[in-house]
Amino acid sequence: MEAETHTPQPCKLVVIISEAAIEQSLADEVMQLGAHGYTVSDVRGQGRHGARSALWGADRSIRMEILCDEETSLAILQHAEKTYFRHYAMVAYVADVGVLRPAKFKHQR
Amino acid sequence: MEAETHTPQPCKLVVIISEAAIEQSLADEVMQLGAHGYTVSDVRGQGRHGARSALWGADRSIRMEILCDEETSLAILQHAEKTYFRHYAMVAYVADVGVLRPAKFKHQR
Amino acid sequence: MEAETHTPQPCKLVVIISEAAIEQSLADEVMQLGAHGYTVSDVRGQGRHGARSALWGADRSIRMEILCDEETSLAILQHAEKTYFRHYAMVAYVADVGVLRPAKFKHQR
Amino acid sequence: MDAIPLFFVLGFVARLARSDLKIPGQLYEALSIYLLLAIGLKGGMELAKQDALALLPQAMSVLVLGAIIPLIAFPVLHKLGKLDRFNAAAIAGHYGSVSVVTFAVAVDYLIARGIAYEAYMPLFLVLLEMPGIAVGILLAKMGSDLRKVRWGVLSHEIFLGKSMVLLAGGLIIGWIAGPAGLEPLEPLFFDLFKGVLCLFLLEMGLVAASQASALRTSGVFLVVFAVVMPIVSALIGTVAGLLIGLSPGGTLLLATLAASASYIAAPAAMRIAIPEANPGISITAALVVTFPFNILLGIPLYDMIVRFAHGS
Amino acid sequence: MDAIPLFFVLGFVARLARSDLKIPGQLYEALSIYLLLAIGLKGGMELAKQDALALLPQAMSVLVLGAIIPLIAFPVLHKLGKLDRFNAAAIAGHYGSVSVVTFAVAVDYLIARGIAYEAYMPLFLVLLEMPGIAVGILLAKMGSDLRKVRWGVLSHEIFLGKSMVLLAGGLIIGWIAGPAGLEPLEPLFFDLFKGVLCLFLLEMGLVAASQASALRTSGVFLVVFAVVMPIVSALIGTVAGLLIGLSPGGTLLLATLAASASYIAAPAAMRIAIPEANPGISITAALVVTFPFNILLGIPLYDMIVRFAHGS
Amino acid sequence: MDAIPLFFVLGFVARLARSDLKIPGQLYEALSIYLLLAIGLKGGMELAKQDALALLPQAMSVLVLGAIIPLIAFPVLHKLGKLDRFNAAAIAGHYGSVSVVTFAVAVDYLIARGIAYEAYMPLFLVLLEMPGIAVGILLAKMGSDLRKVRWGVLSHEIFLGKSMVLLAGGLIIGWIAGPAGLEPLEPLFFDLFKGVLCLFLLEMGLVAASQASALRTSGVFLVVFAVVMPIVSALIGTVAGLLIGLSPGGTLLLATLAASASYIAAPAAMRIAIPEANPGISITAALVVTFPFNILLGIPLYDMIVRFAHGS
Ligand SMILES: Nc1ncnc2c1ncn2[C@@H]1O[C@H](COP(=O)(O)O)[C@@H](O)[C@H]1O
Ligand SMILES: Nc1ncnc2c1ncn2[C@@H]1O[C@H](COP(=O)(O)O)[C@@H](O)[C@H]1O
Ligand SMILES: Nc1ncnc2c1ncn2[C@@H]1O[C@H](COP(=O)(O)O)[C@@H](O)[C@H]1O
Ligand code: NA
Ligand code: NA
Ligand code: NA
Repeated sequence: MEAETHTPQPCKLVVIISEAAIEQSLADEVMQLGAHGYTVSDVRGQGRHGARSALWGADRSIRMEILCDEETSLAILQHAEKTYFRHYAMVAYVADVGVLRPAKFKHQR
Repeated sequence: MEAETHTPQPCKLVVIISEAAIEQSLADEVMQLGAHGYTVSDVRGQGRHGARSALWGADRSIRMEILCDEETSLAILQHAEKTYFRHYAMVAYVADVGVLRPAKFKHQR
Repeated sequence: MEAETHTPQPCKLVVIISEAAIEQSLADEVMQLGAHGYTVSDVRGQGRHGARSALWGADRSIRMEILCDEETSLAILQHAEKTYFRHYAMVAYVADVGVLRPAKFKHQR
Repeated sequence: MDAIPLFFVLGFVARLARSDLKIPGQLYEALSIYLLLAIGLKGGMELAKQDALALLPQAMSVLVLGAIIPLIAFPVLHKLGKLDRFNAAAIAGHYGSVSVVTFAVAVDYLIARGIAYEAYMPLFLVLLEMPGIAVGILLAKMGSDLRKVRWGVLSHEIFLGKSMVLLAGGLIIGWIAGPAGLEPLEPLFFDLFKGVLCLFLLEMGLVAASQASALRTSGVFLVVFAVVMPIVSALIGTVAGLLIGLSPGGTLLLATLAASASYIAAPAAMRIAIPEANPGISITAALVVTFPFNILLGIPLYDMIVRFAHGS
Repeated sequence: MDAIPLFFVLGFVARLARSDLKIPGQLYEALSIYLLLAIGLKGGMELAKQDALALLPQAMSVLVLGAIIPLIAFPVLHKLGKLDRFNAAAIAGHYGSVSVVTFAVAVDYLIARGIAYEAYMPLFLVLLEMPGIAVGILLAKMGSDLRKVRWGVLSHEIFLGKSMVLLAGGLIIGWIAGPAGLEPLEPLFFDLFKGVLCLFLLEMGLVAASQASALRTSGVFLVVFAVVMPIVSALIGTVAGLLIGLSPGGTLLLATLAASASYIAAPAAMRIAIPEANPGISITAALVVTFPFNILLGIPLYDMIVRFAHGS
Repeated sequence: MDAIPLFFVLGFVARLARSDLKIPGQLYEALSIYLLLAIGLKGGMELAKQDALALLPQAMSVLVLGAIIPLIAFPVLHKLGKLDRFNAAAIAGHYGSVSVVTFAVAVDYLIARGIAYEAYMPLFLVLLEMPGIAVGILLAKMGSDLRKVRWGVLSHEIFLGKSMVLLAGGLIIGWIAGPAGLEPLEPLFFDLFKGVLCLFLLEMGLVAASQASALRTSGVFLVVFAVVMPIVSALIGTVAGLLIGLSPGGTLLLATLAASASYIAAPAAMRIAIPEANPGISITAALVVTFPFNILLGIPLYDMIVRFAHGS
């Protein structure tokens, strides 16, 4: 059973913005690294690799956000860095947020 | 008149990710609980209820974000928990952010 | 060469939600103010200016998020306030996040 | 061979093979708006050629048919299937309502074989959309305090859901405009119909396959139900068709409507009206089992039943 | 009865009844791209059959017509309606420009009644798109320091807005390709036109109803303006049609163009060019009042006016 | 004049002029799903009329053709162009694969001139889609430890990419359903084809122009390559067409297929399979230079070559 509280408990939010081509692999890997879920939306933007305007297939970007515990958040960031930063258009960041049911996002190791 | 400042003042950001079916009711309730606005985008994702890939109608998810004061943020989180967590695919979190015109997001009680 | 670390370093995230009509100018200005990139998604919502349901052209809204250093974040917020808050439907906020490669988001002045 | 079911198979296989083929969400919505409107318009146009009043008795009987099916399905699901009241009621509602695409495939089946049918059948499709859903919801609420039920919200969901608005709206426009008024719309709404139907079936194949893994956890009962229930409903529909004096073609369409389960209007309404029901269960039954069963095997089977009943 | 206005009514009623029917955003964009291109192509094809040079005097007159209307509307809005300079100018610009869909409905009105018209009328539609917007912007800027105005940005917005590019681009392609070159495109761009128009009107009904609540706050003046201004413009358009020697059918189209108010190109341009103007006001007037007025009552009324003026 | 290339020009110019015209992303996807399916269906329908076995030798030769082109392109890019192994291999793969839209434009070129061609040519289009990509990937991996390569992922990417599934799926459905089964789908998939192609070319013009700035940094070598390589490939394709006994029309189509470079299937596959390659380079070459070159100048040029080769 999940422990539920009525004030928000600390949790990490990882956000990764990258090429749509890697959505599926990224999702699989994030789950493997201990996340229990993720949310994806379609975005466009600009960065070091120039404009990605989502005008057509190869030009689409996605934004993935993952609520998880701190350990998982670091694992995800480091995995993304190692695997994708070099060859793919990508940015990633982590933020501190609060959730009502922190157990839902904790990795059982 | 709103008080305006030139450095960001603290404010809460609530984010709720859930099934598209409840977008309208959620929006109505959020406003009733004291928020002055909200922003919605279409997302897809995975969680405890399995994959929600937005492939078709019943499978679509939304992400709603609400800037509000702390009291309202707690009210929204608790309302969401009470009303939807049991039967709907949903996650929610709250974050600390800064805004230039905090009065815009404050609930007059 | 960028300095890379394996623990997240502080960085600012600015988020601006406004009318789709100003997407292009906003993007240009954000880059001019020192950001090195931005990400845009299509959203709908409600606020002081009433509902913006993205039902049709004039009714569409966008959400732009920008990772940058603190100075740039303030410059962007203040520019948005000065230029758009008066006549356009808009909200903006700033959050503290962590990134692995902070140099990527720092403005060289 | 008829191309329509092949598109379903293509989508199904592509997804099982984990292809990245996807129908963009808004294209899916555009296709369903088109199909619902087109079927409504077609029915309305035929209605304009009829004496609408004369259809009233038939129409009433069809409404009753739509209410009976979930009343049969519910106890089976609840007692035999050991599903809780909410899930049993929700599934019963799906099977009481109808699948627009299954109907379109059956119409195509008749046209391809040159079998005549009452051209105003889409009227019955529109009529059958709601009562099943309404009865399903009532069944779910019977346990709870009926005064607490938000009837306004529920009837709004049933009568003003977008499927209903497009079907009924199309029907009324077609009726008012009549064949002459619709003529300039034919290239879009009638000539392209079957092609668009194929695209929609491609998408349905993708969706069905993406839900197929739920079969493993859903249990044998549900699968058996999702095959046997349509046959039972088709029998009832056949009887109803005979009673109200439909032609063999019309009877087959009514039997198919009875046999079909909704996976567009019903899931949307049920999600709001019966939040306690797990949408995965009803969609697996209606879309993963019953829908392909109907378009691949059911329709020919019901055709045999109807022929037998009509003694031809 | 003609089906087109019925789709508008369906959308309007569905939305007022708070149905969840929605036209997905990208479908809306797809429909407008289609309509603009199709009208441009049609016009260009007809232009290819003409001596284009001979149309020059008519074309010039039409440009003047487009500039006159906002000059009439502006003082009415500013002085009589007590709207500030920015809002008055923005609304005037909307009424100086034209509504592509209203034009299409008027063309359909003529075809349904077998009334002939100059087939190159879409050229005038293209020509009337811009000058009204330009004059509206100029009126707004007259108070401020003209040297500070970013003319480059403004003219970019006017001449390179997507409506303009699609209309003018279609016109030029149609002109160059000619009837023979366009023949293979007919099934898409011409045969489906009216059906797509219906879908667009369904969407316009939804949008108009979603803005309708703004009527309550907009005041009586605006509503009266949004009904009277089109009639005045139609009269001016009728006179212009007579002066440049159009047939009764062509005159009706020109009157309708004059009477119509833009709600696609103008709002986009105005939002950038006159940020001080509240877009809600002009859209309420143009879309919630003038547009349905024109397609439901205006066109028949202008037809009567034109017949009277042509003495037939 | 033919309208098709004009739509490309319209898109290209509109974007260069910084118009805000955009084809919404999901419309782009809808258009490509349509085009791929339609071409597959068309080819399958023609295949149903043939003795498919008799085509086997031709089909094998075409597969070889698809493998040869990247083997020629790779050393040129790597040695002459000084591109690293990854980029050279990725670009070679793009040129080994084919452009569906270029093929469609060439078919249209033949139809407009009344030149006959083997109606089963879309089969070769389907066959040519993959081998070039596969060879490109192999070339990239040759340097690295071949045991570390994830062959499963790669072959999945190649055979189950959505272009392949739609093309091959359409082909198989068309084959099974045959001309009679496809007849009701003709209004959507065949009659509208050319119109939809125009919309797609409008979009391609927009995309090409948006990538055009990359030309400045890409260097002269790449531009020269992107013009010369298609001509070389067209020559090889012409020889292949002669060898396998195609008609002049069929030979032109095969030459055009050889000359064309993929910008839908290949970029998607390469991005996964060769992440080290900069996608900007191959897309600039394939889409900004080769694609317009082919549809504006290449096809007529290859026509001359083929006529010469066929001695007519
Ligand atoms: N400073 C930034 N702020 C927000 N989003 C960014 C930023 N830089 C890059 N992005 C996003 O990340 C994608 C890839 O970035 P890059 O690898 O820098 O090209 C871009 O297309 C943007 O969508
Ligand atoms: N850990 C997570 N991080 C980010 N999004 C999540 C997470 N878990 C669930 N979600 C999102 O919330 C939706 C509902 O979650 P659930 O109720 O766990 O199925 C999913 O479809 C995801 O879009
Ligand atoms: N309190 C809020 N929380 C989140 N989003 C908001 C809020 N207020 C406004 N917005 C968004 O910002 C847009 C413009 O806001 P406004 O200028 O208040 O009309 C709205 O359409 C919403 O998308
Ligand atoms: Na049923
Ligand atoms: Na006007
Ligand atoms: Na090639």
